[in-house]
Amino acid sequence: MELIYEKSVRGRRGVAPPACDVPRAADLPGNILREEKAELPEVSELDLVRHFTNLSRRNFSVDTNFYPLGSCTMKYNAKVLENCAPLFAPYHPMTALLPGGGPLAQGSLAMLHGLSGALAEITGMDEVTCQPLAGAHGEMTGIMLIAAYHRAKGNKKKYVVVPDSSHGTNPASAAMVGYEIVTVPTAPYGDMDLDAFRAAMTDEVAAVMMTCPNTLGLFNPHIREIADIAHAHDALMYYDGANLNAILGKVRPGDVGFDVIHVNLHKTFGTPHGGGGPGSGPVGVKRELVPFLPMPRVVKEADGSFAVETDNPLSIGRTANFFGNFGVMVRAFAYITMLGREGLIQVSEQAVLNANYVMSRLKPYYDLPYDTTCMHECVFSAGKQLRHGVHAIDIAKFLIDRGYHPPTVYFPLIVKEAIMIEPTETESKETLDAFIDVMIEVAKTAESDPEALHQAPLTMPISRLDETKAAREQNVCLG
Amino acid sequence: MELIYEKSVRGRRGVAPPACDVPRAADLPGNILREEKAELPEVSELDLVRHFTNLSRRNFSVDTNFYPLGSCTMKYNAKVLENCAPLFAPYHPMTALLPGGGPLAQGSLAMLHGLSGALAEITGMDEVTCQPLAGAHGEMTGIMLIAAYHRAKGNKKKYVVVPDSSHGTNPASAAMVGYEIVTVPTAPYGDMDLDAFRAAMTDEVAAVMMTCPNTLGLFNPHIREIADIAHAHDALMYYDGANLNAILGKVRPGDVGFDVIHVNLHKTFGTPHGGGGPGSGPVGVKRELVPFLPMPRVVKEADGSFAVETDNPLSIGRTANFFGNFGVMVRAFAYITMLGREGLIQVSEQAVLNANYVMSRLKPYYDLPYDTTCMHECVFSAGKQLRHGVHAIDIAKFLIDRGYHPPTVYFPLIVKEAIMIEPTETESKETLDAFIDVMIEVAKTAESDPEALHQAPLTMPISRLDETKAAREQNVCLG
Amino acid sequence: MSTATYCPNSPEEIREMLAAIGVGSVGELFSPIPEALRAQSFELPPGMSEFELFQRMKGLAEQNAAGVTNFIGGGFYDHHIPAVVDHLAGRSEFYTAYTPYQPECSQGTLQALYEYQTAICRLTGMEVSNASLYDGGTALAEGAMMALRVTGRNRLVVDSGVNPFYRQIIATYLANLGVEIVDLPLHNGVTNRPALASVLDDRTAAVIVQNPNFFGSLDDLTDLADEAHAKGALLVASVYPVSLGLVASPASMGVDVVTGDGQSLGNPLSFGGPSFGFIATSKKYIRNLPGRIIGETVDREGTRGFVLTLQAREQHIKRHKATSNICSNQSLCALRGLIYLASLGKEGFAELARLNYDKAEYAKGLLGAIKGVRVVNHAPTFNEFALELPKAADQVVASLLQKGLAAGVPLGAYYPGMERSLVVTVTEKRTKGEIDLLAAKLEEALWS
Amino acid sequence: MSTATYCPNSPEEIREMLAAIGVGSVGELFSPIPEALRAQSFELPPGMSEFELFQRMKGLAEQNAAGVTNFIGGGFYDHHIPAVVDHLAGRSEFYTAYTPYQPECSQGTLQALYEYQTAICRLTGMEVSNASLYDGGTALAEGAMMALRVTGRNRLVVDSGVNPFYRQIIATYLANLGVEIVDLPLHNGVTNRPALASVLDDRTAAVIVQNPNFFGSLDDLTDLADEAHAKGALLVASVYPVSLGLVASPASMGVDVVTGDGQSLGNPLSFGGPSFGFIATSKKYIRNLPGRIIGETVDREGTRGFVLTLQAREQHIKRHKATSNICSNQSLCALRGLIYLASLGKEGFAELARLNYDKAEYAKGLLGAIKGVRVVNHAPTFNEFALELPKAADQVVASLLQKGLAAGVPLGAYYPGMERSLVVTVTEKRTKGEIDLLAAKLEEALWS
Ligand SMILES: Cc1ncc(COP(=O)(O)O)c(C=O)c1O
Ligand SMILES: Cc1ncc(COP(=O)(O)O)c(C=O)c1O
Repeated sequence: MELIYEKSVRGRRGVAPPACDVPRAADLPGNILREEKAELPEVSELDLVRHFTNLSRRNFSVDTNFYPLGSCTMKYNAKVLENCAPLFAPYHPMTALLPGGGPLAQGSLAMLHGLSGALAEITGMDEVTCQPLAGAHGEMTGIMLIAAYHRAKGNKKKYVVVPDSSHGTNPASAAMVGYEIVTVPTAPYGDMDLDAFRAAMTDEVAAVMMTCPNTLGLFNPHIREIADIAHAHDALMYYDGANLNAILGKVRPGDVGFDVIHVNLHKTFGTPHGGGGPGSGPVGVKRELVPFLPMPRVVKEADGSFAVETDNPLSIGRTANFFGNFGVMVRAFAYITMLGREGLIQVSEQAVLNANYVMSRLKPYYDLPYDTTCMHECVFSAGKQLRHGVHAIDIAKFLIDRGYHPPTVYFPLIVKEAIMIEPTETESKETLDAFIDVMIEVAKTAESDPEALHQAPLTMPISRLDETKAAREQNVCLG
Repeated sequence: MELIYEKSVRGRRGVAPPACDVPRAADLPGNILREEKAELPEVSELDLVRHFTNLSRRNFSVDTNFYPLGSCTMKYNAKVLENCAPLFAPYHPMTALLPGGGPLAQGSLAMLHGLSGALAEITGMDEVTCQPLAGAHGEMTGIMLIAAYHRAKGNKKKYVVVPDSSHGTNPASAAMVGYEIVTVPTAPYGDMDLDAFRAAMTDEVAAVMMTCPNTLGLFNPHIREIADIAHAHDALMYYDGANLNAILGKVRPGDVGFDVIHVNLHKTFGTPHGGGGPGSGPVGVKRELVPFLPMPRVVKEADGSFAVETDNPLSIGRTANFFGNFGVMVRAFAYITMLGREGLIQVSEQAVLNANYVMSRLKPYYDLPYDTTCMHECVFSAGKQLRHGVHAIDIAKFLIDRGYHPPTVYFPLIVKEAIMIEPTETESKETLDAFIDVMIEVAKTAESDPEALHQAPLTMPISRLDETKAAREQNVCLG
Repeated sequence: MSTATYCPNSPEEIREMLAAIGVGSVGELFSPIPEALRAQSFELPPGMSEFELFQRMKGLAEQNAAGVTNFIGGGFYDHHIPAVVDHLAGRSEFYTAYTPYQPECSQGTLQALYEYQTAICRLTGMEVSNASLYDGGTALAEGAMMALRVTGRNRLVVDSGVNPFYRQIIATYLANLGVEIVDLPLHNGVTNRPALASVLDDRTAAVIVQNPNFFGSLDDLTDLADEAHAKGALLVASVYPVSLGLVASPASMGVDVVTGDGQSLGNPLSFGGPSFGFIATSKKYIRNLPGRIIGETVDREGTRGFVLTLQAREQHIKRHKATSNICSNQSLCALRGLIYLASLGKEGFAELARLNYDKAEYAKGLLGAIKGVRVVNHAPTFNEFALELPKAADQVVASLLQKGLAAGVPLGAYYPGMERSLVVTVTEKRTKGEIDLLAAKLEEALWS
Repeated sequence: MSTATYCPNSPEEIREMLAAIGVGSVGELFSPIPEALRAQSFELPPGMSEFELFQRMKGLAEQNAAGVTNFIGGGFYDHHIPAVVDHLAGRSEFYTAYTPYQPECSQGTLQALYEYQTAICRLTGMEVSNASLYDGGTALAEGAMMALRVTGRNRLVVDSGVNPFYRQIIATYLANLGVEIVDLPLHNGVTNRPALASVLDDRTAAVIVQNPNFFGSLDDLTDLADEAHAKGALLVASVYPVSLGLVASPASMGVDVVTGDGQSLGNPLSFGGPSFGFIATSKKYIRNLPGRIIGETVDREGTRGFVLTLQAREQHIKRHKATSNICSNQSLCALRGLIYLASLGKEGFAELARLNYDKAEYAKGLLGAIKGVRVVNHAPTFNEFALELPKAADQVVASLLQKGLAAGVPLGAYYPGMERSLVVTVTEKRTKGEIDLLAAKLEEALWS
């Protein structure tokens, strides 16, 4: 399909700006005046609409396809949530920061306070900041809070411990805060190797970052023990909430020894993924870390009204422009409000049920490196298929031809040829059965006709792309 | 694709109704109580969203494809207009009819009055009612007004005269009001045969219905003469406004002898066609017919406020529930307001330019039964191609494979193998050129490989359908 | 300037196009129009930008009173519309397409409308439905004309419980066809059996009723159907679709032609439109149905597909012999109706109807207990009921309107002699709190 | 009940699934979780229906004051968003997809983001852009860290004209990395050249500025770039994208890394987010860019297509050696930015920038002429400017706020000593009438 720039016609106009109702001002001095207009597209509104409408039709999405992308929790996002966010669209965040502005922003502040409160209860933490803009941003904010905690205590810390099953953002976030990474291997049973962990722990360890259930979809029963070991070294426990969808109402990280947590509102709390974002990564902490939370902070006054606290000597400062990805939070708050206590518990139960159903039905056809009851997702390996020269990626591409978005196949790194399936609770048995049938068909085709899988996909506007060429030529902008 | 009913699962729930906050009432008596619940779909919100989102992807539409469907004026509908209609969504029409309700509905009444006024000026009529719900409904309303006029004058009228090029709704509407139809043939030059017309005119003719430019896209220069002849018999002139897009600001039917007109807001005034509707067909009349307009009628008071007149002894009565397709009118009023005087004139000029451009570029390849400057649309014939056994319909199906919605090919009936092309003013030269290239390709393929055209379309979810089977089996509802 | 967006061609391109056509100016293209016929006036204000336009339209809408609590119906009902309805009907492939003349590239619309027809059949219990008519009133008029065609008779008996607007529409539609219309007075707020027996004869094409009627009264139409059939006439009934979640289907009562307004099925009040009219009947009358009908068939490979069918009934083929003049219908509104019904589903729709019933019953009890207030209906009601007040209803309604309560529709204007009565409507959107407030304010308006 | 929609499986199906798994209850599936670890509390209110939810959320939103006229900016700007932006970004294939890991079924997102990268490059004049970062503040911090990587140095000079929030973010991001941050005081409201010369040394990784700066002042950065480059440092600038329709591009002034916030490009104020951050630089630094990058390539048939490229920089491959930890970015907001820019187009965007400039100049003249009021800026300004009042700005702003006018952002909180000053923002949405009203009310607040 042509690029929008290739559809441009000199002089063609799009949406007209309002007419000018004031006198034209004197021009800017030449040295700061732009010489040539930016070569933006020159298209009519119709050209624009056709271009982007047809572009959209070249995507798979939750609303059009089953999308079991492991670790990403691609659940269906209720449309009413999309209607709630715009209710807050007109409000300027600065209003709340103006002298006397608080009273004019009570609705927004109440929402922020309500969401923080709900997340604190859900995660078992004492306070939650909604400022972080995504999961990784939450991780970084959380590690900064941990660093501030250690600084305040005069602790000399150097390392952050992560299991090798952890998501790439965990070590990356810790590194951005200046820590060195110690990686602990995974034991044959799928959890972090406890002995290796013990060995790794020293008084120089600032924090242990864990995902629980981990990225293999397994819940680690030794969490409390691990936390005790960490705490014995005054290392804090960080919980990566990306997999919280498995344990709502079942386990609260704050109850089992975690000190800091981030949650991905765009995963667990039903906000759309936007083709890569925006997300939102609120961070919850235990009492000892509250003083270090970033500013601004929404507080409830004695009279029940809400106010904004803008500075606090111990605060790590600020991690984003304003209050965070507010529009995403509105959806999440509405989601929690709509589902309520029972609804959220049901979410985890059904998510776990769906994942185990897929796991047990596909077990006969695919290697299951860690064969035990899983939580919200299950991780197979294409090892069996590899013997016929079929890689996980080939299976993925064939699924595309069948109208399914492939599971996660590049991750977790510790499982070779991983096929990480997360159905989520919003999918029905019929959808899962149809998907399972195709997965079985693929397994058989891998034996009978591996070449067919290497050719896939054949039904998309393009076939497999030359990624090396892309990396070599680095054509990232139309000349 | 499965039907939504085929995706149903017993007991599955969709959107939940609100909780009941009042005591449960005593049941209805058994004889009027429904015994079995209606077998509506039982699907989750996700199932529902996937079903209809994927269904929508099986349509061609203006937003995704060039759609030169002659006589239907498939122009692009500006998105801002879609945002204007919902501004009025919450208002109940009864409010304005309640005692003391008028003041609570001033916005809606002002919109109705403003639209009527604008349409009166655009068409050169004295007053306009917005009640009719589509073009054909406007025609029927208009003919009813004419009947009322004759009744009031004691005229004995029996016939309505229509040219054979007229749209099917014209005779159908006149017949619904009890008139017999007299059809006048088209002369070789494409306009109604004047002598035949003179011969058809008697004092028993109630009205002459004309489309101008007519459905061949030709403007009849003898309109005034025709009107004079009609008026001499006290027959009124009815103007079918479906082709008004050709003459905005150029000709006003009211200026050239027409007494009654309907306009299709969904054609000329940029409101979407909704897959078949809703449309809106306001009717304008000359002073003599104003007393017969349907009720309710919006009037402007001396103080500038708006009120609703609900009865008038001479009124034909009521042709629709309330004030008409209000939401459609809001879009049309916004469209007129946004384009303004110059913009509307430009609309017709560009529509006519686009049509003539297509006509002159395709003339070498297709028969042009009436070879003269056209207005907003041009009508070719596949006569040439028929010699190779290729029908207009085959050409249409091939266009589908190329991503174009076909022109109108079943109409006008007086042109055999008609190909009626109306590009509209919102299409660019690039789009027209690409379409013209394909039309030329088709013409050549018709000679080189007619069979290829008989096979088309091959790229759609289905190939050509068995229409006889449909008519024979009359399966219009899932058993 | 603002129009630049909508007429895309640049001056250069326009020159190229004129050259290709072989004329010197756009003006020349209008040469077929004699000077004498040119517009004598075209006084419209200049255009404006999208931003200015939206501000203007917003300002206009804000001239309507906001926050009025609706207890009014009269054919249009204030129901909650699930968010999915706007999102899905808002898919531009649906709303910027037109009549699916070319089935291969219109299966989206065609299948959806086939599903719609099925939904209407299942709600009403009838065998066939068309793909929508304009609105409830015109649908009933079309139903009446259908009965004239089917029976070849020209006399109609119209029950006074039918929405007065609908009766006006029928009268207007038939005014020029020499059809005799007999108005049937009510008895105890429902169809007057003895009176019907006396007017029904073998020249009568149809008996036309509404259920629930304008007062909200529900009636068992079975005996009316028998009466009509005994005289070779049809029973044509207009129904309120939401009631069909709780009330016996028209088919089960022997109705021959069922019509109604689909606004309450997922279409906003929007000051009266657009909504859609539905019409359903028995298979034997299908060739007499007005409007478009979608049928199932197969393509060349035997794959199921959907097409416009039985078009020989329609104006574009039959011209003046067509069953109706209707061309554009209200497809998008019908699609909204289908999505609405599917979103609530079998169970949810029944629950919703029950909720409307329960809330209205609660309101009826509360309001009927106010000193001097009498419930007019003798029959059970669905989500509307009529009250007789000790004062002129106009005056009471006007005063409550000032307090932001649209308490009901006064009947005086439509039923001479009922100046002290009004019809009160209660939907699932009205909370107990709002109903209690109405009761309090009504009592206040009457007695203080 | 309300959740039924979202967990579709019926009790029967759940039983079938449990049987297939071979467990007796859903509870058993949670057996890997020891009792001792179970939640000690989960006190949340019960759920509610969609209708009740929407009423609740609407009520919440209405607790914000409506109809406040915004003359405030501070990084977020009240621009008109063309209707097409919502309609197109609202296509569910865009907003319910995720990161385009599988290019064959994600070309929609991938091509759009490539077009976005191109738009950012053309606006800023730079050679390469990524596919978005979180927001303007974090983008500037990423830009600063990029400079540290590129130069291998650990000292930054930050101009005081940079948005105070952004400076806080930089400080927060770098707090644990042992990087020295030198604050550069302003001179006449723009970068202080002599002071810069004195602090700039060969340990300095970058000079960080904002243009227009927090006071709205525009600066020619060319000499700053030369200074920085002479010391082997980079010039990193945060820019207000709308200004680029009128103001010389950062590239033309020699900037090495350009960042900014994309809110003003088609994203609503929405109480502060989501928006997007952009970052652009020269090709030679591409491997040091944070975040996702889309590249053009071909498929097996040679057809053009787009993919995520240079992923070796990213966390999911490089883990702790990645250029950044960012994973989810703000794609949908970036898409809105692209659609916004394309809807205005080359000419319209330039006109819009000019319109913002003209309106702000008009306001500056009018407000600056009020007795006792002084325009603080010496340099030309874009659509913001600072005023010094004869009274404490806090007090004046608070009082105008009561009248529905958000007159500007008082500077005292961010610039000690400027307690009598405020920054006033004027966008194309502010009419002459609103500006005149502000002038009148301000004068009133000061002198009566
Ligand atoms: C386990 C895990 N942790 C962290 C993240 C990072 O979250 P985000 O993409 O919101 O930054 C992800 C997202 O893919 C994840 O799956
Ligand atoms: C020439 C002409 N007249 C009348 C009509 C009928 O208008 P509507 O479909 O709005 O009833 C049409 C619509 O196709 C038409 O093209």
